[in-house]
Amino acid sequence: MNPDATSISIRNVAKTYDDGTAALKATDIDIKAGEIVALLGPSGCGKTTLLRSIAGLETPDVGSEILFGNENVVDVPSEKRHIGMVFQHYALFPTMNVAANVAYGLKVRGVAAADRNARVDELLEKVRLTAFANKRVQELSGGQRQRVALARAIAPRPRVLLLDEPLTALDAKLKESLRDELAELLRQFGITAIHVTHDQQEAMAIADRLAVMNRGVIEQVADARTLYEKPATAFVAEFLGHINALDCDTLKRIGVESAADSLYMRPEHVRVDVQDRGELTGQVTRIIYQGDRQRALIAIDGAQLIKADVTAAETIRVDQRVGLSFPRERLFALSDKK
Amino acid sequence: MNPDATSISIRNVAKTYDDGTAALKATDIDIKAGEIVALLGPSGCGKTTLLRSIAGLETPDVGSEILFGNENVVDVPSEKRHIGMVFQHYALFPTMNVAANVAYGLKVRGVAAADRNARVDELLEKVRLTAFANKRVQELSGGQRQRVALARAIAPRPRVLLLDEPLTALDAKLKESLRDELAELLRQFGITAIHVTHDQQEAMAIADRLAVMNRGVIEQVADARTLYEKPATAFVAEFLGHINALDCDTLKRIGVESAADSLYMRPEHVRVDVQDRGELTGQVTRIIYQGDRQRALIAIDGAQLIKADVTAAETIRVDQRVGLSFPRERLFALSDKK
Amino acid sequence: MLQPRRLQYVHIALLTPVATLFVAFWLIPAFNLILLPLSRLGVAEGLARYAQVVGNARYLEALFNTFALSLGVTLCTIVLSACVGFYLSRFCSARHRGWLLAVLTLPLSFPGVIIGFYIILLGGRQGVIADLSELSGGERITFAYGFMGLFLGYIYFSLPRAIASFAAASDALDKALEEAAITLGASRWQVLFDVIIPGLRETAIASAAIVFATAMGAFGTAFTLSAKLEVLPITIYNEFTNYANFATAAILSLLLGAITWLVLLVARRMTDAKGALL
Amino acid sequence: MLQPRRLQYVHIALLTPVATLFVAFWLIPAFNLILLPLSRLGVAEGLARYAQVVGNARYLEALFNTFALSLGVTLCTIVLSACVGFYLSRFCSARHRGWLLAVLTLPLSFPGVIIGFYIILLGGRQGVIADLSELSGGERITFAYGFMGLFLGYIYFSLPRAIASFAAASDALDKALEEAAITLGASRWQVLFDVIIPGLRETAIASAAIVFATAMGAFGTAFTLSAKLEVLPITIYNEFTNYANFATAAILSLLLGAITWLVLLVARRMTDAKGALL
Repeated sequence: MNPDATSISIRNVAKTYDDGTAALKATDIDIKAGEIVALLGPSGCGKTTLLRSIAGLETPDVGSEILFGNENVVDVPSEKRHIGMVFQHYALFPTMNVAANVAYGLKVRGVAAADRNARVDELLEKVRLTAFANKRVQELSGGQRQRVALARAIAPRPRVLLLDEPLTALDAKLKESLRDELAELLRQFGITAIHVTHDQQEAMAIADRLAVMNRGVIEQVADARTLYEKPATAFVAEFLGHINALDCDTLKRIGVESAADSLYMRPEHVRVDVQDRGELTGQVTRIIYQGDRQRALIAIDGAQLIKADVTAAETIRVDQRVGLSFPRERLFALSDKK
Repeated sequence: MNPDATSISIRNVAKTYDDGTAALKATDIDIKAGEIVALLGPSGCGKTTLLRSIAGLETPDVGSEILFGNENVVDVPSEKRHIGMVFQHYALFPTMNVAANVAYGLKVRGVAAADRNARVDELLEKVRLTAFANKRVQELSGGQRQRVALARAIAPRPRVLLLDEPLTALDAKLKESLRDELAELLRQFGITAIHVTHDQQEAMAIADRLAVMNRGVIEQVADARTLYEKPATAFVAEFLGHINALDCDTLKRIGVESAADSLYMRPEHVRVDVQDRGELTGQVTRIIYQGDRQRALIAIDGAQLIKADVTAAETIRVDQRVGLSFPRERLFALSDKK
Repeated sequence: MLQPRRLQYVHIALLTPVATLFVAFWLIPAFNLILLPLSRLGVAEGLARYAQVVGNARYLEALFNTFALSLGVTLCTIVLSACVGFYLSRFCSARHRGWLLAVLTLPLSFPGVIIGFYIILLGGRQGVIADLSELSGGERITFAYGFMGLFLGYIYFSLPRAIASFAAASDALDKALEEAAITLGASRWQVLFDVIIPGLRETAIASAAIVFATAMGAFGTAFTLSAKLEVLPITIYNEFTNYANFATAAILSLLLGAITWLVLLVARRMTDAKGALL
Repeated sequence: MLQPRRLQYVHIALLTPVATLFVAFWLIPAFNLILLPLSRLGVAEGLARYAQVVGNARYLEALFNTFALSLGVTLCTIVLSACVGFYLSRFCSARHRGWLLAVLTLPLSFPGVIIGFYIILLGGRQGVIADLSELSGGERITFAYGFMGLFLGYIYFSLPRAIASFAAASDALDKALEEAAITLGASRWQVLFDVIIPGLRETAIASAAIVFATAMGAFGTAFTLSAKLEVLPITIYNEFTNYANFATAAILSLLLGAITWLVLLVARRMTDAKGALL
């Protein structure tokens, strides 16, 4: 692990705007040194506010504590927090070339030119942009720019790296490849990192743990598997992947008794039988081929619509009658209802 | 099917810019009346140029033919082609309210106010925005705006609907839900539709057939299953989902002889055995939990890196030694190499 | 963004010129002008003078002339420069356009007084038009010294910046809106009236306000040309210089300033422009 | 975007005013001015006059005065208005700022000649400063009629638009660049010099060019204040009106126009501004 990396403790951090709206309600979260945590949620959920409060670019409400190791930095100005930040739209300095951008954080700290150049060379090599050192940033593609921005943020060996939707501005396929590269680089650097995104795939691919946020509140913090398999709230369940909410009526018909109004099951756990055998029968209304599987929408006779995944090889047609079974061990309840 | 829908034949459509760069090389494609076709590819592949040529917003090279039914519209001005278009950034008229936006195409065609209002009401109901009829477009969210844009494009009953990255500007989760709604609505309207996107998930979810484009050329046109299972080129194989390219060395070690330099296999078809049995053995370097499965990166001893999918339930750890098998029926060759 | 909390020094460093400017350039002059009639003439007579000036037919006529002239120039400038600006933005290659703008903004390089002389050379008593009209058998036509001369002179120096503003605004129009209208079946004229003109509305208001204000205060051109048509800046000049009538000059200045300022204020309220043009 | 191919009518409708403007407002005046000395004095003497004027010490001094004054005003205006504009953009709530801008642009509402009078009222022989300096036991200080008076007057009418331009440009700065610099450890001054000032560079050049051009051609203020310092617009006026020396006036106009136009041209080349500010 990187010796510069710090643990971070967020205590009671909240942000209320002057007009009284709470962008972020009192929030606590602990991040270990070297850990990569994603703040995941839809627009307006408060994830960016939390990140910017950690960065010192937003002033949280009185009483908020942000601990870097043991030091409360809430009153430390941003430029003295020793952080690195990567922005959605790159925010590279347009008047400087690639190397000067990467060197900037070292220059303002008064690092000698020779050391600066060595560090810049090292980082440009890491992000595979050595050949671009003297290019103007305007000549680079989006993916290249974001790699420069990452190198620039990492160059001064910050205590924590903050990433604000770093891949959102990129094309789907490019996003995927840069996502893997970013995950790899962050692990190489061994740096504590907080990564804001609205994309659950991206969060799962990059982060060690995910904090799912909604309406200014962290609903659950856990690793991807726990979030997916044991979601605390319907929001978390719905935000990571898809769910079927089985209503009372459906539950009664499959003979399940439950104190909750509904129980949940993920589409890949619903068993579909093309021979029309199962606990319930229904009619296929739509099939979406997804390459490695098919997502079927099935209308249970006289009742609700169920999403179910079948293998890509299964022959299933729209309007076909199929049987559905709901393995009991895959049914789960939630404390909170949306 | 919608009686207004038309078939479209693209014949020899190309676009060369004044500076000699070919944005689109001579292209042919046939679209049936009522069919939904996606033009799929990375930025700069020519997909938008093709769409805009069909819309009449771009003038293709001399010799290009664009047939709506039997009519060659290549010299017909855009406003007389009777098309509907949906733009990436909505392009709603900021000086008009929601209803006036939807009514605009009817108004310029001189449709009487009563008929116009009836049609606007019908469409706002379809896109679930009846309550927003008198709102200013600035008050709407991104998803709502794009639904207004869709209603506006559909209102004058166009012969073809052209969608230019309609979901790209939206959040990941919102994109997913609007994607399903859009797919549903397009089928209800029964309209011929051409949908440009760089997102293969989106294309698979919405379109009947996909035309995968690269560097100004359509590499393959087919339904999603054919593209995924029988890709014509490495580019297509890579763009829809992921592939492993097994090199000569690896092929020799598993005893496969091939005329091609490499054969391909998708990650979900590679069999992983955690008990270390298989044709080859390797070490797990990284695991990405993806909810309904886990993607493992496995370094074959002394050779290449293989991507393989295992079920979410499988217990597999980084650094674990595993066995790999390559079912022969899943290996495929490609004519073209990237 | 730089946070106020952490930029106290910058804040204070910046506040000093702001405060100085405000006091020196606004507060003192405004009070000075308002109080001048009272201090020069005594309170009673000063107030009486206020009433006199506002009721004086000659002054009111000069004010009306100035206002009508400015209004006409504004309307004409906006229509012309909207056409030219839009044309430059859409139908000129970047190369041509740079040169055309450089050429069209040439009048910015000449003081108003030179423009006045030019109008005299063109339409004065010994002007080109007079010679030509006589040669072709008619009377010697002169137009330099009245409404027409002022009108042309004012338009000449108003056009360049208005054209540049409209060219920039036309560049900034969202092309997708026009494309949306076209694909919905709108003719070119419908696109023009439904999309382009509403899109240029803010620029038109802002430019109009600036042109109006400039025309209201134009002196150099007026000084050379206003032999037959009295405009207020000249009246003020005469009161001050020729009759040393400081109190009247101050009151007329206030009147002219107030009207112009009001127009600027209304225009600013009508646009969302954050000071870019106004 | 509207395609030229399909907008022939609009194209032609727009081309007419463009062509008319170009001929009427540029081609004819330019040739007229250039040829005037030759047509009035004959070719030989006309050319000789060109040489005479360019070599005349008094004219050159007036030109130098005008140039030095304009340059000083430009530098001072840019520094002040950059501070004020940035301040308005960053530290003023939208409400306050609307009012502040309305107030600061008040000078736009006054003709140059009124500004000239105001300077006389302030720093003239019977001015406030003279009275005050006498009362406090010193000499009667007057500064209205020389360099200082012109300098203040010019600054007064140059500031408002420059401030508005800088406020708009400060709004348009990408805040993420400043945040990037801050998170990289830059102090407030480093942010100012490395990010904000480079970001306002284009606005500074464009504003400077406009201020310079306006100062070069200022007439109303100069006319009331240039008793002790001759500036070129006044020289031209005198040649034309008092001595009816049309040929000399035309040559001096060309000289003044050419210098100003050159400055505008260079500024336009130095910026990517597509006519927004220039």
